[in-house]
Amino acid sequence: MNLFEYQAKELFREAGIPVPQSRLITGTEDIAQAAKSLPLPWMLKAQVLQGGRGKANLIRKAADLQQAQREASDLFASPTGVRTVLVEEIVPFTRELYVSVTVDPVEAKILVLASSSGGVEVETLSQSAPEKLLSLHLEPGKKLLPFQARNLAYGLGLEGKSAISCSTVLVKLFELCAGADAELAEINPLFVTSEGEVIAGDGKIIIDDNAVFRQPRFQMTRDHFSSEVEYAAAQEGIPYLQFDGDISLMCAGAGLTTTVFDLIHDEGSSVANYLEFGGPNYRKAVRAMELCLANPSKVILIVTFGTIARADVMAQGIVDAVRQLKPDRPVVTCIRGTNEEEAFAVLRTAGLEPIFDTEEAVKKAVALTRGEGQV
Amino acid sequence: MNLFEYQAKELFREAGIPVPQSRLITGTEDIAQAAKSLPLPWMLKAQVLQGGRGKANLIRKAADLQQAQREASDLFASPTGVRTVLVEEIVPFTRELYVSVTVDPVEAKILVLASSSGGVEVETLSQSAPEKLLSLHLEPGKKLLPFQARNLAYGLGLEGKSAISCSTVLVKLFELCAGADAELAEINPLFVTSEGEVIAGDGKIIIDDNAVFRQPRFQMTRDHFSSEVEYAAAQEGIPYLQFDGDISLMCAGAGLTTTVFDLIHDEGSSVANYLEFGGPNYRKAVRAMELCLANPSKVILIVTFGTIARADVMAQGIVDAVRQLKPDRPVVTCIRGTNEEEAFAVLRTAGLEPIFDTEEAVKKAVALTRGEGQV
Amino acid sequence: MSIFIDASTRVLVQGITGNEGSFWTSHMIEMGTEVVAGVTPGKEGQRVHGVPVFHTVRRALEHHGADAAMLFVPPRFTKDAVFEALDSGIRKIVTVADGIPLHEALEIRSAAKACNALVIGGNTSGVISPGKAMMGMFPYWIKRVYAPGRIGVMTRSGSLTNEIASMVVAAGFGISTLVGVGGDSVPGTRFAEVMKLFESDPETDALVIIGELGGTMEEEAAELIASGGCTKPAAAFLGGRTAPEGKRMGHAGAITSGGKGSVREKVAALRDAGVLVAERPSQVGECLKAIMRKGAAGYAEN
Amino acid sequence: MSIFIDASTRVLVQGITGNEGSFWTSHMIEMGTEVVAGVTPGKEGQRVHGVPVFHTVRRALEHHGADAAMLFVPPRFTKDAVFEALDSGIRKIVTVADGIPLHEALEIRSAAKACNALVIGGNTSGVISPGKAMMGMFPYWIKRVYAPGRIGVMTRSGSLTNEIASMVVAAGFGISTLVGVGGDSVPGTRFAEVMKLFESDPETDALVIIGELGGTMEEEAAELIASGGCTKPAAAFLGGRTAPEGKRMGHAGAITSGGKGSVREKVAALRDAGVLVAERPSQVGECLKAIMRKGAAGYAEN
Repeated sequence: MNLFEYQAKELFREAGIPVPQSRLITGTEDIAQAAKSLPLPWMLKAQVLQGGRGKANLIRKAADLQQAQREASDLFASPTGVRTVLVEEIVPFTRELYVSVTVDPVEAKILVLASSSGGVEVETLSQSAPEKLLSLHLEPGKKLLPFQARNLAYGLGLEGKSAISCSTVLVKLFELCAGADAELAEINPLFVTSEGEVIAGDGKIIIDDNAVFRQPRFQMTRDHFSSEVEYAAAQEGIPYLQFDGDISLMCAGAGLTTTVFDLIHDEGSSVANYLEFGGPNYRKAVRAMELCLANPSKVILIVTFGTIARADVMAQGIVDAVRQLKPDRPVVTCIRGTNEEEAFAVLRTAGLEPIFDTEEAVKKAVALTRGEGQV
Repeated sequence: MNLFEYQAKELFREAGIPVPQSRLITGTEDIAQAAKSLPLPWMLKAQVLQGGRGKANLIRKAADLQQAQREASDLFASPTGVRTVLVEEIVPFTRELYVSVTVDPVEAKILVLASSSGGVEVETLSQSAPEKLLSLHLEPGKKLLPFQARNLAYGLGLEGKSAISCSTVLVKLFELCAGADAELAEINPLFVTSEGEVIAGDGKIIIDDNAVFRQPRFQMTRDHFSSEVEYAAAQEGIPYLQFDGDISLMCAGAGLTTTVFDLIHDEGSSVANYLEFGGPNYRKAVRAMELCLANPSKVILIVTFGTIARADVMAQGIVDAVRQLKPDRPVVTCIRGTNEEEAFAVLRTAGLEPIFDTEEAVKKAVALTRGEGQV
Repeated sequence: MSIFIDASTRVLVQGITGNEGSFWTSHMIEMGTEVVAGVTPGKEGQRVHGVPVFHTVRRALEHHGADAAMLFVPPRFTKDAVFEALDSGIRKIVTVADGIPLHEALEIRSAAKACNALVIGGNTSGVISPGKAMMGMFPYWIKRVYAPGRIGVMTRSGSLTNEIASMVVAAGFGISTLVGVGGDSVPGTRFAEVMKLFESDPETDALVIIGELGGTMEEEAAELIASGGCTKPAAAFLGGRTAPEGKRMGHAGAITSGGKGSVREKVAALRDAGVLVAERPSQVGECLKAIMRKGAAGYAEN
Repeated sequence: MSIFIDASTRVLVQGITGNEGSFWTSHMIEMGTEVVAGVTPGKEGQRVHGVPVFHTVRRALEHHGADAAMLFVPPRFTKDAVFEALDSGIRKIVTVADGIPLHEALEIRSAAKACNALVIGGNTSGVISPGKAMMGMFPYWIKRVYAPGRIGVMTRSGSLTNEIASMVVAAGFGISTLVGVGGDSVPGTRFAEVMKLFESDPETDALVIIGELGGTMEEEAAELIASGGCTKPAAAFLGGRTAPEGKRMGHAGAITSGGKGSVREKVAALRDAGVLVAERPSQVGECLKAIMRKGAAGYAEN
């Protein structure tokens, strides 16, 4: 689960990592209230999860109240769907750093990264100036010790108070990462002021989805999703991604679904939604088809090759769904795996022609989007 | 710092370790109030830090209110100085276990101990039935994993629910030990009920004195000390132990003070108080002598052999103390170490005859307690 | 024997009394796997499909030798179960749990590396050597998918594996061992580590890698081949070629970020190393035939 | 060279700019110790008694080789400083800090053991080889206490050490090396470990152990001697013979509990192992003379 910038900064503040003063607003009408306690000029930062907000013009500067109101109303009107805006004091800085804590799956260690070139993406950093990117590996379960943080801070070329401030922040960020079950805890940029203070300019925290059960503080809310359907699927526990193409995927198994996704594009067609109803969801065919029907797609393509997710059970679910929901568009089925013969029989009883081959099913679905080979 | 049983049980409860229901009372008058919410019969347990409370008759059973009042008033009148009593429900049990977490200084590991013979001291256990004492070493920083706790619980011969309950308690006790900076976290006995529940019958937690600064919850209070002088010394940060003999020790260096303590006993005399004013306290001669004078001792014996605790500084402090406090008993001084020649001169200016040899000083002090060789 | 398990491997099943544990234990036995004991705390004395159950791994091993541990244990208890097996000296472990917390997965892999153990999973179907033995959950009963043979298969996926394996078999080949390393971002064992086992396996002639977007496992495999650490001919199929940046495609590990982990890069790396990469599942059989011919030609040249 | 330090040992001082660090650095230099560099974060570029100061151990070692680290660092920062020295490859460390949290002391000893390092302390005066070099805080200027010679001394105490050392010198002997292992309950290095160093030290003929109540260090020393791990003649003096059960006598480690750690037991163990135990400080000189005669007789017998 990705946290919004304001949530990440909330965690930073509690961990003792300095952050700019700010107010969170949910509408232009909150601007006046914010101005009472937060002196201008401001940065207005749209709270959306996508990267590159600067380039997307989702971060605005406001010198006075009028400008702030104008920019805010503009942000809230953005087609991206901006629901909250962080109003933040402007921090004068002399340098920008990059610091993060993440995991290294190959070495099976925690990885601390620091660079003296903050404000750009770490991937850019690692390609353009790898010599500027310092790294440190730690055994899982170990803490980052202050001396290790100092080695990084002095390694970045910091001196005086800023070196101490930066190493303190590193130690705290490291603890935050483990404590919050984070996949990534990143401060970018970390501002260095002329007084040697450091302040988190922006923050990115990704909570491990497999550990959210013990991180009850942050819940997925409607704000995390760009559409109602995505939100509904998430609440159901059904993996779902929204696209805007022609074919609704309703498949089982991440790898197989992804492969079908590729095959559709190879055929020159497009995907309306990625939906997986395998694993724990294999009895949820009705709900899955409902979610597909919420899209303006032209065809529903069902491909499975299940083991525990038995083919006959899934086929029965699909038949139930078709009977109950009476889809207004063609449904293509390619159901294989445990008890596949029974599955074929079940599908046929409902007038669904079972296809045996994935690529054939894809071709069929694509043809249907073009009005060819209507069943 | 030793915690009282009721404090240990407070930590147990918060850690999720079951404890008997109880009320803490500070006078017999609280009994009636306790009876309103805690059904009889009860155990009344004097909250003192000494071991062997059972044998010392500091734990009483009370079947009804009258008996409870009688026993409580008896406990509060104890010469030991009982200031609080824990009134506890009686837990019917089928077995008593022993579990503890402590440190092994040789192996440099955390040591978990468990025995199926609870209710007796672990030292007795380790001598009488070492085969019944299971142990497990863990690297510092590691957690006790549930499977390790289960290995111990099943190793004790537990079955069914009690094995699971016991291993859960072990995991929690282990976390408590590290989290509370404890030298020792012990549950003895750990009751096993006929339903397979486990309940902490008694608890002992010793917080590492070097870490109390980050364990602000528990403070040393007057209750921890058997006399006002001990309490006053502790607040001053001066190591002090109360005895009831003839000679007040005012020495510098733990090893040297302890040696002087032995030498006095070798000479057939006795110590009124052990007091160390070396190290960080070496400029506190006046306060140290005040504490000595608060005892009905016959002689004050001062022995030092300091490095940083400079002899001349200590001598000057002693001279100041003598001038200011005008002790009503003889003062014997044996001050050596850095700048010892200057120290001798300083002492002589105040009419104190410096002795150069520790054993000679002890002999002199002992003689003085017997009225011999008055200076 | 096969690289991980065969009919003589003595398998201990942790979590044997649960629904999943019991169900798949019966299938593992049916397929020929020697399941010697099971473990579920509190259930000692029971039997599951004739297999005796013990409270702890330690107690089970007092009565039965075991070479490998199969875990049907919920994700939150997986770390504990893996450490219990490792602590008892077991060095081959398969865990199917889907949802192991990331930092615990890291600890699992770290502990396994430290004692030279192999932990396969989590979020996997496990390991199968068709016709011999199985640790995990495969539809071995579908013979058009799980036929014995001399092709070693490695995969990050479940149902896609069935799809690709069916293509291998349709092309006239069979599988020596199939290892599902799992779809998590920190699997206990990685492709390159499995490949080293296949490299020294006399029962395996060629490899099929079933990869997907995200992570660097395919790149590591390519690097191993390029550096001469794996000399057997290899084909591959990768899902997610057209996946958009930053979207998690089902598996925790299946995500690209900042341009890293794209299938395009993976395919390039594999091809540079000499791996024949199929564009679609139906090409896998042809690819295999091609590399086997080339491999044979290669041998002839020597 | 002496067992831990001599005039050629290159010493790095962590916490050199503090009052204590600066004061004792000047004395260490005066006594002949080769102090090559100092470390205090934020103070790089300064000099303390001519010694250049660096932000970190790593940066200091880029300019100066060092064989040992001397820590004048507050107890709460000692673990960090020890780990910093270990991380840079330094394997001899002395820390005088009084008040290191117990669980951190445990981590320090554990880390030192893991990389075969010697950490002396905390809560100690340190190590001195009179006439050669010093790491710590000893009144070497009192010649009646710190005279060079061929007796190795180990101690848990500070001022008692001055007392006993004065007796050693009064009896006509001198000190090869004196190691204060410190008064904490978890010292970084224990008597038996120091004894092994003395055993192979050609400059040491006999040992003096200055012990006290609490812990098991004296018993371990006795065991080492009894098992033949230390063959040099030894005398001992122990404080706290008459100490009451359960009272902490000044040092954190100086406490008996449940009958364990009593001086009576320690003396019995040492005597059983052949150590001559003095009843009072003034007997130490006589004991030393006796064991040296016996030792010489022993050599003559061979």
